Amino acid sequence: MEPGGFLLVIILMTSLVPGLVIFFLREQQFALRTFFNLGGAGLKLALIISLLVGVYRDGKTYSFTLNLLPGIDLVLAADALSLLFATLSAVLWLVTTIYAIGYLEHSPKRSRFFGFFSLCVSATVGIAFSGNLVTMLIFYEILTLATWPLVVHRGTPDSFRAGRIYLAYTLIGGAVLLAAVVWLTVLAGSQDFTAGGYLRDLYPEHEWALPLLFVMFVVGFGVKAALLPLHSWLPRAMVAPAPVSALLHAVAVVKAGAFGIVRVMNDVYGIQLAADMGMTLPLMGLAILTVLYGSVRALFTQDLKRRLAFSTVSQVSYIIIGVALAGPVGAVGGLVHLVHQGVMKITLFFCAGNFAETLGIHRIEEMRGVGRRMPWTMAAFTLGGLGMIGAPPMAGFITKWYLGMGALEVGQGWVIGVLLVSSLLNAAYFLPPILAGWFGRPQHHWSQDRFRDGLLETHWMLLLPTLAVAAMALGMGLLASLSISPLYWVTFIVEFEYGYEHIWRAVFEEVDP
Amino acid sequence: MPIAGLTGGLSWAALIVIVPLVGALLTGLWPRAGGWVALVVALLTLGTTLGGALHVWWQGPEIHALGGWEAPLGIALVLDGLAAFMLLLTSVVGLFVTLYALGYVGRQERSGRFWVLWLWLWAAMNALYLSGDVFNLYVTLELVVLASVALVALASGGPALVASMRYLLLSLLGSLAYLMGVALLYGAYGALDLITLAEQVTPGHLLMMVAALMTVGLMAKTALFPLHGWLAPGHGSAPAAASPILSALVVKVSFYLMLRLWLTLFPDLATPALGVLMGGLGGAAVIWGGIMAMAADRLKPFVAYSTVAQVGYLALFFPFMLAVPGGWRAVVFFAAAHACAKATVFMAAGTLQRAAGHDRMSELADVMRGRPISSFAMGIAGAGLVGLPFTGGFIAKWLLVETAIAGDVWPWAVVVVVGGLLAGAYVFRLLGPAFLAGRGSPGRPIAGIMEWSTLGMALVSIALGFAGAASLQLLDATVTGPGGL
Amino acid sequence: MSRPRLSHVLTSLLAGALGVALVLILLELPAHSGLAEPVTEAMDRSGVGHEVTAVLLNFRGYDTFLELAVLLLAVWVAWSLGRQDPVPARSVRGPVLRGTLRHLVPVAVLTGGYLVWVGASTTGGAFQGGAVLGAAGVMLVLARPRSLPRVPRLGLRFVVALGVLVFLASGVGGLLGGHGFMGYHPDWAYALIVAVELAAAVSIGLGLVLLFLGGRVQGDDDDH
Amino acid sequence: MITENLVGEIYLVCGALLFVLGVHALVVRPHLLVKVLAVNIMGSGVFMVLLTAASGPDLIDPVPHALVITGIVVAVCASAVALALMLKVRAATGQARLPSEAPED
Amino acid sequence: MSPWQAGLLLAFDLTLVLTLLGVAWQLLRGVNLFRSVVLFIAFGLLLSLAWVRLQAPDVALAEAAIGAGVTGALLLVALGRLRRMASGRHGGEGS
Repeated sequence: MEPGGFLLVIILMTSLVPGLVIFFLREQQFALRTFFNLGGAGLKLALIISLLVGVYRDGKTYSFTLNLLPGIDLVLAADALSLLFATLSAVLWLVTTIYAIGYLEHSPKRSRFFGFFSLCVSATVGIAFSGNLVTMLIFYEILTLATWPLVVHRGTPDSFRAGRIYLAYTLIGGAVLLAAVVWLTVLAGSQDFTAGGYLRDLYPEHEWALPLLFVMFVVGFGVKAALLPLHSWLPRAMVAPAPVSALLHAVAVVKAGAFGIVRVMNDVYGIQLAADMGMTLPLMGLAILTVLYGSVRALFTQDLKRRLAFSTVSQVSYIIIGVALAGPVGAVGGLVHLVHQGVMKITLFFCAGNFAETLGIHRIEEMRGVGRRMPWTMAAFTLGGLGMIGAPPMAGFITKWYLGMGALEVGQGWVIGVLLVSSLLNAAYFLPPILAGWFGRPQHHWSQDRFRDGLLETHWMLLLPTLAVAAMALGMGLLASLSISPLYWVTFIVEFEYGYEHIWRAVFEEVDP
Repeated sequence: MPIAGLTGGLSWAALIVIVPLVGALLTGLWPRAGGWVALVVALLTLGTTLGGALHVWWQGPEIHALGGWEAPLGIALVLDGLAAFMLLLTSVVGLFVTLYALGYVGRQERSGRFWVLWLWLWAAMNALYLSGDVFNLYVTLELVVLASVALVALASGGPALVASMRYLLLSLLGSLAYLMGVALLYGAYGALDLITLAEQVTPGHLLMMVAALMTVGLMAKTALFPLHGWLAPGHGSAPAAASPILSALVVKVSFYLMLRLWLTLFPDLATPALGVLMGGLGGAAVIWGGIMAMAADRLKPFVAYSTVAQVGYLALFFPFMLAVPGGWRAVVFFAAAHACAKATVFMAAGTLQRAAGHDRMSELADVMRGRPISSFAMGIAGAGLVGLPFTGGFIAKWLLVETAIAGDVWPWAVVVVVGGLLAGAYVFRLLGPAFLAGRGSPGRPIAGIMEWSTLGMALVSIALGFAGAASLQLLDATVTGPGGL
Repeated sequence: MSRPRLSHVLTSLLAGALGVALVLILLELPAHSGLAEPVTEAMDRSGVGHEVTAVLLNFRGYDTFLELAVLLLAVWVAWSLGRQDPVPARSVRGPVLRGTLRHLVPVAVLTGGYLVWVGASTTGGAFQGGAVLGAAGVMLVLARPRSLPRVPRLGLRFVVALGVLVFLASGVGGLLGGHGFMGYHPDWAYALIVAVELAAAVSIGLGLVLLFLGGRVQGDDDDH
Repeated sequence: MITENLVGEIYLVCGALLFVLGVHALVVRPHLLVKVLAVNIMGSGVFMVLLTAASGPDLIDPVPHALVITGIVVAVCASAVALALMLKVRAATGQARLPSEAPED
Repeated sequence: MSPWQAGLLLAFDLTLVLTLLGVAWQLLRGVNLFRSVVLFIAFGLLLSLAWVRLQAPDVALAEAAIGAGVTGALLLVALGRLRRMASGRHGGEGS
């Protein structure tokens, strides 16, 4: 174990320890709780930045190993992909924490909420830093455990129904995943994630077991990624408070599933082997179905948060499409969407939360004229919505561009058609609320109207995070060519994965003439 | 396997028997000081057990010929990996239960009885784990039965008494079936020492009969399906400080004995058909217990049915024994993980019951919200029962599934995974109400130590999640028959 | 029991099958002398002349020790089960019976003591002696239920545990003296065994009486 | 010699049958007192097998004798506890039977 | 040992064994509890006779004193208490 490995443990602890402490705080200890929340979030971000510096500038490697069972280790490691996901989590956690403090002001059970909230982030960061499948499985299950209390946080029968469904899906998914991981460990031993996979040599010997395992992995991770037949927990989970929805959709649960599929494709099987087994095309087909299905359902949903949820179902599968294209350019598109979708979707959810908290707006038709009362939030919503549609220069455009190029590169041009259709659908369900918000005739009175007295249109702890993530969503699109952009980073990952020296230049020139 | 003999001088094995025994005698003489004696004894027992386990770890098994009379004439205490592991488990759970009971029975009238019975039970369990003689095992088994029956019967009221009567009769039937096996063994081989017998036994009708008598007898005591009927009413209606002992530890005693016998005397009798039969019974227990737990409406019977289900996994050692060398270790580790989790759940359930004044599950939500420490501990333990990570339950589940797949008996992996899901369903039912909206009320006053000891027990089950490798290594130092499983 | 139940018929069939199998297997048992030879060889180091006593108190003393523990535990279990009705409801009347008892009890005590004493060299021993003592005690109880001398609770608990205590002390002494737990120094073996046997007989006798009484003795409680 | 073996076999068979009789009665008979008797009969059967099985042709093996004496004391203790418990059950439930085996009348 | 002596002993053994089994069977029928208990005491005494035949006088002594004597007394007193409970509260228990 490198001496730097403890840095990874400490990064995990920065959310775990505050989480555990917060559980035991009394409701009234607002200042202390906020201190732990923000302190943990800030510290985690700072440590991850120092980690980034260490990895990229000084070329250090970080890994931490703890023996659990003979031959089976808990491995934490920082590679480019894990840093991408970890950074995303850390940034969005900080923002969401601020938002949640504002959102939950005066509501009961805040200690419990923030405790599980922190556990949830620890689990997500754990997934990001997992160095092998066993570790990933462990944090994946912890994530299930930590998010359930958040889903049922309101404690209403409705939220309980949602929680039961969520638990049923994720526990079954977790069980399938456990079986798959154990089986693979029996076949191949517990190996660390390796760029290009480590199963190639085993394939001739286990011709049917490895594809079956692949299916099990897709099912296990697909539950959380809300792949088609396994998606229905997600719209129901919308009963949770807005910050929870935001984090679940943008980072924690959904992305953990997608991230898991990416890991299995890239670092366990390897794209080449997955393609040879004939697994990539069916997976892509499933992802495309999910994209279209989610969009259509979103179109016919009038509840704002549910519409966003179906949008998530659809958007997350872009990531899967990108990876399943099995070509470097497509992979860039898929991976970069991991980040882009996260930032854009969290923007939208924050906006929805602001509308609901400030004016009591829950349905699309209630949004008429909201732009005059809350212009800043509406602007953020517009940016997020346009990004989802894929309009330039938003981040979503980058994704779709790369996905299209990637499809062409591997000779699957028809995928572009799918992207077009899906973009049209996106437009069809995002443009109406945007137009209504700006140009609709405002209602005479909102069902509630809070936070009017101040300078701002709503509580500053709700508004500032929203604007920050909206700005990020815009920036990621505008500044995609800078060397700190997610695109640059993802390209670096894909280069490494595919072993290309110069893909960066080739790809870059294609998109940016 | 090299055996480090240590006949003269001090012996860890002897100390591990003597310490709780002295405690039991002292509490018998001065019952009013029972709590403090028990606490001191618990700490000392943990200390000696740790010493013994470290001895096994570093120097291998210790065999202590009692009175200096070597087997086959004398009786030997055998402290090997398996025994040390079970002893350690007993001491750790025992310590936390003792702390809990200090709060629970503390100032109650006639608390002395509890302490006397509990320390006798503890001494009996230690003696049983260390015994290397088939007849001596019978005597220790009877000690365990009498003490645990009395612990169940401490709760007055028809159901508890009927349950303890049923338990006693079934146990006596089991003990005598076991003793008949001993008689047959002695008649055929003229020895009672386990290791001596292990070298002499030859497969045949007689050995099969012995195995059948002993196994069925011990199955009844372990409450393996379909001989599980006594468990739920017994463990469910016992006093709160006794339930964790019974469910976590006493059930494991007869399981241990069964395992020990199959590892030393009957390894050659294990056939795939037997594995399927016993594993099938175990699987049926997992499903049946899970369903009954889903249907239970009172907290403690609910937890007891969960024990019925989890005991089903113990039966998997039959198929595993055949499939993988050392596969039984997975089951032993599971037993430990279950013991820690189940002790926690029962302790928390006792606290809630006392705080609320009843244990109707549908009306406990207020108290659960009002007692976050107990609820939190129960949550951790619930995760352990389901087999979620960072608890011993996860490692146990991993080991079970791994053994099933590696040994190419994958249907048992399905049983384990499905059982985990069932556990998820009923644990959700247990913990869910705590998250319902509503006020929390702590209910009647509760001694703080009850809640904190419960939390401590829960933390042990997390610690166990990191002790997998060490546990397996300790279990490797187990004296088995020449068949060498 | 007019309608035999299906489960009962099944039980009968199963029990019958078990019986047949047991008999068949038992008849195949080889003839051998078990542990007779090792016992004979070790007799001169056992400290006593009677084989059964040597096995009970020395070679397998640990068994006997735990067995005394079983008896003590059983007394505690009976106590923990709470109070039972006094035995008998009415005291035995009539001068003849009382007179008989008055003479019988000392005889029984003597017999018991004798049995323990000769146990070292021939048939007899702590259990038989203790049982006779117990029988005497039971008769006393039957005759004079209301006029039992009030024994201090601690004393009672002490005497019933005496056998285990003495045995344990001797056993720990063996451990410290390097003869193994439950072992004796060969020179002291005889004395220690007799001491253990006497203590055990007293405890057995009292224990049996207490079991006979069942539950707590009228009018007292261990904690108050 | 033949008779010597035969004597052993007679007692062995008797032990086995006593054991089986006890098992049968323990399961079938509803009254708890009879169940306690059944346990004792079972025990006697086991003791008989134990004593007979090892009585060799010439030497008398004292070990089974010691075991049986121990067993007898253990049995009386178990019986005493069972009887005390039976009385408690009787007091609490009004009958000295296990509920599921309550007689029809 | 002459053949007829051996034969006589064999006959004795057979009779003893058959009596034991018969008594056990009778007492386990549990028709009349008091009769069962008395038969059990008789069984214990017969058993100690069997122990003597099996050359185990120590066991015979223990059996007579403890197995038959003490257990018998325990059974009798338990039966008496049962009957008293029955007459005290209910009607027809303890048949």
